Amino acid sequence: MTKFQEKAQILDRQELAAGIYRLTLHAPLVAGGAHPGQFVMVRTDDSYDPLLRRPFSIHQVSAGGDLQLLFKVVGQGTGCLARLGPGSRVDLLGPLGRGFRLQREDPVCLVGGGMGIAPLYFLGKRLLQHARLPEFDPVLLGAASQQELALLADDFFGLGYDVRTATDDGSLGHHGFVTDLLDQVLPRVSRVYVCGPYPMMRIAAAKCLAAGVECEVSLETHMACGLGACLGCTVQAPDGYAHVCVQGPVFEAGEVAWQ
Amino acid sequence: MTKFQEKAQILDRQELAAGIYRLTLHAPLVAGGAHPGQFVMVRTDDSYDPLLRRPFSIHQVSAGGDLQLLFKVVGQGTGCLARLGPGSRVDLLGPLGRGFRLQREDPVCLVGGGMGIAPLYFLGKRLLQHARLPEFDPVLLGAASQQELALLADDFFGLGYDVRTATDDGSLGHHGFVTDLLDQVLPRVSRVYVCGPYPMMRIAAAKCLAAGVECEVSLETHMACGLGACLGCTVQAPDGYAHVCVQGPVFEAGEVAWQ
Amino acid sequence: MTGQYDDIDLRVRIGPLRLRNPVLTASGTFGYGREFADLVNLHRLGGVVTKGISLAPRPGNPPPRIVETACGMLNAIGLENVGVEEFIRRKMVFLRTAGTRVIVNILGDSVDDYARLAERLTGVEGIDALEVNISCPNVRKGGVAFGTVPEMAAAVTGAVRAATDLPLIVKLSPNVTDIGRMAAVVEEAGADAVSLINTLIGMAIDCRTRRPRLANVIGGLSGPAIKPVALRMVWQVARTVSIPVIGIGGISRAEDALEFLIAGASAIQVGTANFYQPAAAEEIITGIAAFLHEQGEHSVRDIIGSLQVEAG
Amino acid sequence: MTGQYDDIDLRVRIGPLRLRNPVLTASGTFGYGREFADLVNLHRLGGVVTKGISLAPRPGNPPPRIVETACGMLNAIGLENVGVEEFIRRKMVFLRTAGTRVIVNILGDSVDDYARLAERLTGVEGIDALEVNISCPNVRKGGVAFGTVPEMAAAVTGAVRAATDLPLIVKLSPNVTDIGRMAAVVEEAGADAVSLINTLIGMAIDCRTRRPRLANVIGGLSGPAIKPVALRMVWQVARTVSIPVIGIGGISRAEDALEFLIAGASAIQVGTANFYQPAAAEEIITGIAAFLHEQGEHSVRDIIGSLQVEAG
Ligand SMILES: Cc1cc2nc3c(=O)[nH]c(=O)nc-3n(C[C@H](O)[C@H](O)[C@H](O)COP(=O)(O)OP(=O)(O)OC[C@H]3O[C@@H](n4cnc5c(N)ncnc54)[C@H](O)[C@@H]3O)c2cc1C
Ligand SMILES: Cc1cc2nc3c(=O)[nH]c(=O)nc-3n(C[C@H](O)[C@H](O)[C@H](O)COP(=O)(O)OP(=O)(O)OC[C@H]3O[C@@H](n4cnc5c(N)ncnc54)[C@H](O)[C@@H]3O)c2cc1C
Ligand SMILES: Cc1cc2nc3c(=O)[nH]c(=O)nc-3n(C[C@H](O)[C@H](O)[C@H](O)COP(=O)(O)O)c2cc1C
Ligand SMILES: Cc1cc2nc3c(=O)[nH]c(=O)nc-3n(C[C@H](O)[C@H](O)[C@H](O)COP(=O)(O)O)c2cc1C
Ligand code: FES
Ligand code: FES
Repeated sequence: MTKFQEKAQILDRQELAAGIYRLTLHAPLVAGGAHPGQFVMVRTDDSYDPLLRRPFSIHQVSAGGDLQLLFKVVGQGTGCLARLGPGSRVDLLGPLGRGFRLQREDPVCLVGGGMGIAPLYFLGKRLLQHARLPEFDPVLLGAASQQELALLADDFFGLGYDVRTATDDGSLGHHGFVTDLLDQVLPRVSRVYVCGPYPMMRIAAAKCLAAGVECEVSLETHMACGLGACLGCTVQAPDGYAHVCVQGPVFEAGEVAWQ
Repeated sequence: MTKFQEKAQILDRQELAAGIYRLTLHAPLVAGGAHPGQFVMVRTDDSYDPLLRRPFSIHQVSAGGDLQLLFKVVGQGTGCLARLGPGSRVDLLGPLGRGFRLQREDPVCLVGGGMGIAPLYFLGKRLLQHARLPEFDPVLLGAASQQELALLADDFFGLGYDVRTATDDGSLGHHGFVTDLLDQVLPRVSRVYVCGPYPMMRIAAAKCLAAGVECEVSLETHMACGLGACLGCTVQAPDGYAHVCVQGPVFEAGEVAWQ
Repeated sequence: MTGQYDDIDLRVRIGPLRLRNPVLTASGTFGYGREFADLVNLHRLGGVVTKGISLAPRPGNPPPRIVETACGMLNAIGLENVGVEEFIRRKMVFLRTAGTRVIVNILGDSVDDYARLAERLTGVEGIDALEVNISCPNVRKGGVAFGTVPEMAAAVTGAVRAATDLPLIVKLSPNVTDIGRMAAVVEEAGADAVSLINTLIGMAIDCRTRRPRLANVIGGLSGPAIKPVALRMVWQVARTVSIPVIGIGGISRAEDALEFLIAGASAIQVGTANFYQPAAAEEIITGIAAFLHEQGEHSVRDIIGSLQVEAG
Repeated sequence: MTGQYDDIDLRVRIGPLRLRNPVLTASGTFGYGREFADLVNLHRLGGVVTKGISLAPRPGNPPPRIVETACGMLNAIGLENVGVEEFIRRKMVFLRTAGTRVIVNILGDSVDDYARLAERLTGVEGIDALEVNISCPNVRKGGVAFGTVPEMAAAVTGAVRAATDLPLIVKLSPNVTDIGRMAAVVEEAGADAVSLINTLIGMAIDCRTRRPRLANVIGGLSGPAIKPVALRMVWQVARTVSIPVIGIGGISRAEDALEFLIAGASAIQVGTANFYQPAAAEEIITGIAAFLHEQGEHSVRDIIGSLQVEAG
């Protein structure tokens, strides 16, 4: 898995909901070798404030070398990124980290919360390459409201998945946690892929463990390099520390010391 | 002369020549009290890199509260400013400093080099309010090339001034220094206003002194505050130091210890 | 007066000095107050610390005196000031009417200079406290800064203490191995409070000309770049001394100020931010009140030193 | 090899160590080299300084370990490393083939640790020099950093000197009152060169939780924010000692590197910049050559220490 540094041109910027953007970039080197669950480190310009690159999951890649990011504006770095329009360039490092293990047979379940949905779409598309029957694979998606979720849910419908939704305000699908939806599907699947807020992943991991179903989670930590050099992106593992950028971001749920 | 801090909206951005921009801002508070030769301190966003505001002369103001800046991209701060389009906002402090003394009678001469032309246009317009005959006032403008100068020269033609030009490459007007043009007009004027590169102002000041003509120059120094607080914008004066942001930027040529 | 947050009590005490709120402006970054009168409601501030004053007027260093650096700036103003007599005669006239506390920052070349300045300023109407800048070179000791040698710092503090009954704040230099020690010795010598940090010593070079960018070669680094160092030192000092601590260094917005208060500062000073954002001090006052309101606190005093550090 | 600037001689000597060019990567910011192999032509670098190595492997500090600050970052990695045996067995295999100089950064809890590390690493194929990190706490002296007490710094340097004939670089801590003095004592104790600066001690607080942002409370500040301080210290040290000086601190582009060389550094290290711009070190090498070419210089050695300071 070779890593590249690539100046990528922004081809399109779509505002999916207030403060949530989907950027399409032309980045053939990074896109070429990318695997679902991997991420990129992004730098928007030469300013030293903010100084560090920002990590984003790869949302999807196209055969033509395009790559999409799905992100929410939460601070300075995401704010800068959101201001860039088509024609601007950003500097990417990637593809980075260890992604999801692709399950070739048996039904799987994808569970995404908020921006955690980003890598799952790439996963959902790539899984289809293995002659699966997506209508037997539940995709559980959660977000704050219908407004944040509707377009993303449509994407998975479009791939043929069995999509179920949950929102905090009840404006779309189940009124409550997306993990509430897990109970009814767990008996039918052999592996669950989870990406979202930490508490959501912890609940999902616990439910999978109880049901004896394999579970993979994608963790977030603050990262300076994304390359395994700074040793800053540590999380507690059962036997010591793990470095999310190289040993993850995707871990088997049992590799994480949940807090 | 009250100073204001004002969030000004960019109404228009015009690229006059490669890297030279004219921005039109709506800034009624700053524009309202502005006097030719005064300047504003500009901040483009909340980033700390670059940290300090950048000083720019007021290029002209309109009765409706619009204000123009004319600037050249030379580094990070001017680069940021040039990237902003209509609708963006910049933060202004102004109007700052001591401007030109308006000569109500007798012919005057305006001498501008490069971006030093910026404040002279405001001066040129304001002088007309005093029932002058601009065709007897020579305006000597210099720049690197025709490309940089032509549009600016047209503006002064438009006001009715006796415009003469000089370019470094000879592509417009006199092939050489704009100060070369001063000799023939000095006998006919009683005051010369100069703004441009330091060596040009030094030559102009010396020629005026020799001819016994009053001369005002507009100095540039690095400024942190523009308000007389940091004491960073010092220049050598005959009797000690002067602070450009409050005692200037416009000085009588004799108030400067030329080096 | 904090507008919509009138229920929030922002008052703090710096030893004998009572402040309306914990937000002061730092010496050398707010002139003599008047420079900002058009832009800032001075009566809203906790107080103003004046540009450093010496016995005789000083012209300062030759230009260039300032350079911008990454998220910071270097200055080598050279302590230009109008001198104590002119200060009292001219600058105090305006400051007295500004409706805010006035803290006069003083500097000297010798212990005796400091003592004479303190004596001269004591009893002048409208002066609420003195802040002693000990980052200046001691000309009697080969130009070593008072603030880098514990004995010299103690000597200056003691001499000023003997010369005045005004509240006495000693402003520490960060260019030392052990800031806690420096704070402890000035506390011992009679300071009512310490303020920190003054600027870090830095330098910048123009590669093309191969000359220093400051005529003085070295200068003082200030601005957001130094905030992490300042905050660490404030935390360290607040744990060491029992007098109040005033935090300074890169404070630009309410969150920055709150970090210092939580670390143990009883008040803060806004410095370089006054240049790039004249509204900073006022915005910080409002922002602190808003934060307290949001957190269900009623008094700023309840968050001072509230940092929670895991045991061990 | 500098491509279009083949006429430019970039070679420098750090005491007995000869470098192809003056650009090294700094300890802790370039892993063990391999992490950057896809992105950087390692054989173009002057050399690689490894992550700090201790006798036994260390797990490092609990998370969070890093925080971004204005134009900088704080880290409290806690010196996580694989330990000297694993380093020799595993990490050196790759480094030996990387086609660049390998400088091993070492750290210990006691003078004896340092000596044993130096002994163990001496004679290992492919190691070109040692860099001694003296910013670590001396556990025998209540955790005071070796690098802040002249006698302790001298003791470590002397012990390592006695244990190895490898070129010996001592890396100084900037958290001291008198950096010139520290450099002088390690020179006297046998160092072949000094490198500086290590990180400044800093801190950051999350106001909402009122907790430190680093689990370790304090951490090391690095990045462009600290460049002015680093440059000043390099200049000061270069005027004090006669051994070569290696400049470190916020170097991100060729102009930064040139400032340090002109101030008197014989080489420089690129640290935090490797994170946000992995191409930085290579771009700096090309940029230095381009600058020399443009200025009509033939050798980088001609600009080292060429700062022109006005007399007086
Ligand atoms: C492997 C990985 C993949 C990610 N994928 C996505 C994605 O696809 N879409 C998306 O919207 N977000 C994603 N994130 C989170 C995203 O990186 C943060 O939202 C972003 O860094 C915030 O930067 P900021 O400057 O806007 O916020 P600020 O809060 O101003 O950032 C300050 C600092 O904290 C760090 N930081 C803040 N929040 C996070 C966070 N949640 N995770 C890691 N670092 C953080 C920043 O990188 C920066 O160093 C991912 C994070 C990781 C680690
Ligand atoms: C009173 C005054 C009026 C001015 N009016 C104009 C104008 O109308 N149009 C125009 O194009 N320029 C004008 N300038 C110059 C303009 O301020 C600088 O070109 C600008 O600050 C450069 O910023 P930068 O970040 O792009 O360049 P950088 O070189 O990256 O700036 C680095 C630092 O140096 C300072 N600096 C660099 N060049 C100058 C300079 N020539 N004068 C002052 N500070 C400088 C910057 O403010 C900044 O602090 C004026 C300067 C002054 C003092
Ligand atoms: C231009 C300038 C002038 C200063 N002059 C003084 C001074 O006269 N006396 C003093 O004690 N501190 C002086 N300082 C230091 C500031 O008061 C403050 O301690 C320092 O700048 C750090 O705070 P900041 O990062 O918020 O600016 C000066 C700082 C600057 C930037
Ligand atoms: C994440 C990180 C880890 C570091 N680890 C070490 C180390 O193990 N040993 C050491 O001597 N210096 C270490 N340093 C300090 C750097 O080598 C360098 O001296 C410092 O960061 C200043 O340079 P910079 O501003 O270019 O990063 C580390 C720095 C960072 C940012
Ligand atoms: S982000 Fe640097 S090691 Fe993981
Ligand atoms: S720019 Fe600050 S005093 Fe003139």
